[in-house]
Amino acid sequence: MANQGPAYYSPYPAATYDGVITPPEGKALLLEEVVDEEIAMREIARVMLTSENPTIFPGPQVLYGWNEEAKKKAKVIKEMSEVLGAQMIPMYDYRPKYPKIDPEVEINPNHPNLTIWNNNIKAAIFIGVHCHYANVALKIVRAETDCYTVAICGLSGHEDAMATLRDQHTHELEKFIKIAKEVKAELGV
Amino acid sequence: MAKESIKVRLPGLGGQGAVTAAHIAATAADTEGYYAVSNPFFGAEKRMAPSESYVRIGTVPIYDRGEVIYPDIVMIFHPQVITMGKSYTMPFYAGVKENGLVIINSDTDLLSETDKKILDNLNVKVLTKDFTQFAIEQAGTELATNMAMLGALFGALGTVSKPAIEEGIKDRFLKKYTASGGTATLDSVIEKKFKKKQELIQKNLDTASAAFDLTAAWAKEVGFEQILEAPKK
Amino acid sequence: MSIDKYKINPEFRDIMPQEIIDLEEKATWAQNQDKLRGIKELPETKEILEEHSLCAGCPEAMALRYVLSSLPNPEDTIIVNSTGCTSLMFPHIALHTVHSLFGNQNAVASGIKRVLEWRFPDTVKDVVVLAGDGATVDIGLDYTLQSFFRQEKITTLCFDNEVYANTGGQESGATAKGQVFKMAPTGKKFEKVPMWELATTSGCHYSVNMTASAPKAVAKAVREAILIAREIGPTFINIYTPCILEIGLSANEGLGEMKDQDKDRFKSYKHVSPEAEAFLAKCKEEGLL
Amino acid sequence: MSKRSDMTKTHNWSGQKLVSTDHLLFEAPRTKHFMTGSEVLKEAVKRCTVDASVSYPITPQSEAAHLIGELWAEGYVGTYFRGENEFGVMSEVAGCAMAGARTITTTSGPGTLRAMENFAMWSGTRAPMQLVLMARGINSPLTIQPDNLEVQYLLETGMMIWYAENVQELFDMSIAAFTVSEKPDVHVPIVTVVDGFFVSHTREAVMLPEDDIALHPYDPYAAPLPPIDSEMPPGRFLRDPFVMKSNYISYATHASWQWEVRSAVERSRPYAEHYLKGLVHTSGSEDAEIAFIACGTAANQAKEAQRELNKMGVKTKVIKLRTIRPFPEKELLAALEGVKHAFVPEFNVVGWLSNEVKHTLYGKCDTEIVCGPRVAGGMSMPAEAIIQEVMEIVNAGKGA
Repeated sequence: MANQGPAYYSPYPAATYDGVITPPEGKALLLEEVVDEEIAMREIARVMLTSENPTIFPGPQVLYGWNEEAKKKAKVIKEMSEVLGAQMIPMYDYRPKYPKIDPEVEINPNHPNLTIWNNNIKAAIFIGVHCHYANVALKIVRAETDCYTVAICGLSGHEDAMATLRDQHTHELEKFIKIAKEVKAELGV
Repeated sequence: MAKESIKVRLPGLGGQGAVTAAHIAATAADTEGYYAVSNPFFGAEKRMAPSESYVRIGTVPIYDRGEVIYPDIVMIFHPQVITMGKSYTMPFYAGVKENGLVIINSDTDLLSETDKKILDNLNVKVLTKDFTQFAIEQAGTELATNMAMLGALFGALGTVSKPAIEEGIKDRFLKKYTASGGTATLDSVIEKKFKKKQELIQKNLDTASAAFDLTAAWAKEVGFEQILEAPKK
Repeated sequence: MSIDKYKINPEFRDIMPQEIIDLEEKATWAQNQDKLRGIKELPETKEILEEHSLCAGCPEAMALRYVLSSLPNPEDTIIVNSTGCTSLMFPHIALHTVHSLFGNQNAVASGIKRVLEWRFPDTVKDVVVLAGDGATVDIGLDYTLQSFFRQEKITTLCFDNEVYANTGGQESGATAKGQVFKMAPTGKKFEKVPMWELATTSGCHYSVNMTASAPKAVAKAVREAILIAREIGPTFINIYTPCILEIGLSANEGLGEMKDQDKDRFKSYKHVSPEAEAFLAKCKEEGLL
Repeated sequence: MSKRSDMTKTHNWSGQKLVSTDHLLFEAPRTKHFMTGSEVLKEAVKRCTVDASVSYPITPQSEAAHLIGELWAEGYVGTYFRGENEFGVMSEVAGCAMAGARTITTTSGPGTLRAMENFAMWSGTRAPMQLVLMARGINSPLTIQPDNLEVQYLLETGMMIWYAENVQELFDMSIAAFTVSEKPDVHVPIVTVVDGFFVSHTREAVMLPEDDIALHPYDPYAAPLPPIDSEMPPGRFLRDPFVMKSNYISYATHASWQWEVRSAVERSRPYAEHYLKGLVHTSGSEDAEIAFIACGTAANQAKEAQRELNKMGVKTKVIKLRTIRPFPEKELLAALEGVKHAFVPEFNVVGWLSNEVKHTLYGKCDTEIVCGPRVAGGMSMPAEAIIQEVMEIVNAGKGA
């Protein structure tokens, strides 16, 4: 049996089962609570800065330079990883990979728990992953690991993450980095 | 006593234009300032197959939909509705309300003694007339039968005026109109018959208008009272 | 897809697995090179089919490699698949592909092609269907033929292994008469359905029956079929890819079986409509073939 | 290299001014028209910047499907054709939607069942198209008359299901339906149901905004998964992968994926609340002890009965359900506050709405649920029949 996650092992891995859905525009979600974006950003920074093996999982929307925003975001995410002291493991595509992934260097939405277990990741940010695959992955992670998951989403957010920010573009990511630096200074880490 | 709403059942045969008549009737009533709804029921899209339409007109919003089970007025478009049971309800006057009206397009009296007794007890007035012949006389084609029936309905009703009927007919024939496959084909047949659309509309208007006068006079004669409240404009 | 869209952002290059970097740098994308893509590059280049989960020695896997290596423009090619053995390979193809239901592949492909033509009026987007014989000849026959009738500009490839293999070896419409399979325990009672002939009479401008024994022949047919589908109308290729498992052959015997059938049930059949013929001649002049 | 112009993004191909859904639904001035449900659907599609539609004849939806074809001929719809049967059509529109098109199709009764396998696939592949279902019941024996039995079969396909009562609601709802089903966190197909003939062929007054405005186009790149157009990474992308036979991968992915589709439907609630102005609409006396829970024409008939019952001194309320998936449990419970008897009038033989209501409310409220009146096979439900059933309860309560 895997480590139990914050939601504990559950045959019902979906937050909507408990009536939690994506936050309204302008807001963020911390567990089941709708909060101001800044409050969520501070908490996300705190968890990332204080957990074991913090990791960023960039997805295809930012890994590849398919448009101008992706190119800009790549730079900001790189900086974010440095500020948070987080390693980066890519989710470069979504296929069920045969025969298996190398959990040291990649994460796959069909069995994201393998990467999290293998690297003992206790806090992770999903960014640039298409929402459907992020949600498939987040449910599995929620049910089967004790990793604190964060979704930084360019669209409507993800209630299956422990913390979610929505409508995050370059400007918002820069704001998060600024807050993360403040939190880092406060924590003295 | 005039009611706040009435329901009209129009059983006919595919190809006769009963559906068209119902839609024009509702449009005319709407133009007059009533709440109005029309809808058809049909089976296979075949000529001479049973095809029923319904019109509901009122001074209050109309929620009721579908088949009219309890009609105030029944308009029989074809003798076969009665003689061969080509309708969704048997007998053709099933559910008719007290003080109602039945108009039958036929050149012969089709009612049995029992029928007459039942309708008489309900104080339902019956007009049997060959509106197909009437249409041929007025418009030169039996395809205008539905216009004669339409005019007959409003003549007896008395509260929807000729200009409103005219509006309904124009709306039907001047705008691009959605109709079932068979109806669309018949439309083009009618159009060819009249050569010009304007001529078609005028003949239809004339037929409806003449039938209107005819039943208005008949209603007075037989003492058919105003059944529907005047519209609240 | 413009090849630029595959380019890995420099910030992430160091964390990407080598195979993904190879896909960007060493795959034979049409936009990367002047010469036509083809079989000959298979040994040296990064393939757009990485690994597969079929039986060792499966001729289907070979045939799919030939097909992928001969796509005129893989960056802008969509492949629609159906349920069956082939669908086990599809997650590993480095293109946009679809698995929807069993048998509806030509219907889904029709919708995709119509929309891509509408959305991208000045970009060629090739839509290719690749399905097995069960999907093409049995459960999906209606949708396959109807897409031919409608003259959908798609290429349909049938990997004909003459059996339902993924479900454990049942008789299909493409099974040869007399063959004993599950659900035909006393042998099949009717003839193999001549899908290539049906394709011809249903309006395909190019219809071929062949085996995958000669890689270059497969590549040529696929390329011709896709080019014709772009400009003229539907095209069809039936390719024998025997199920070595169900007919009791070992991993190294698939090629021999195909060669044997080159003279028998899969002896060469080729129909090219006059318009397609003229178009192919033009393509040759322009160096597209 | 070719220019990569994308029609759905760069062209306003019909020359209409592009507006928000809020503007189209709530702000643009409206004028009165008199038309059928089929005609009004054309008017809605005309104002929705639709990219693709595939049609197939079946009564009573054929007229609506013809009219969408006319819009294509007039240049308002990107691509349109007649498919070979409903299974084919539903696969063809799936292809359209996957390729990034705003897509609509229509069907009725038996066509729904023929196409059935596709619907679960649509939601599984997160395709946000709209199916307008003009309900007519299912064989055997063959019927074309209004009956909504087929809705029962759609309940667990993972699609949203909305139910419009009349011509006006069909117009407004089908516009809102595109918008909600395309929200990135929802992005599942939606079924807009109306009763055949009762709405499709019924001509009545309807208020419409001008037709020189239309919704902004669908953005396939603001979606929860890449469109199948080879324009968005990852380059290697299969929609939708076979996860079976992939050892440890299979069960967790499949389970999570299925939950995700249901979650997507749940996420539509606040959007539906906004664009439909509530998942239920209640009319009549707030303190009534008798209620009707209904959707579509059954709600109409209940309102007709309500008016007559009111004249007889019997107070009632009509709780009209506008969404069936997601099911408006919270709203229904609130509306049933103080209600002793709730009737569920229906146009089908199985009473699927009664079943939904009963199992949702089980143990959660004290209202007695009366599963009827119910008609089937195309029969109408006159107000008189409803009144009779209500009066039996009312009179029994009085001990008469």
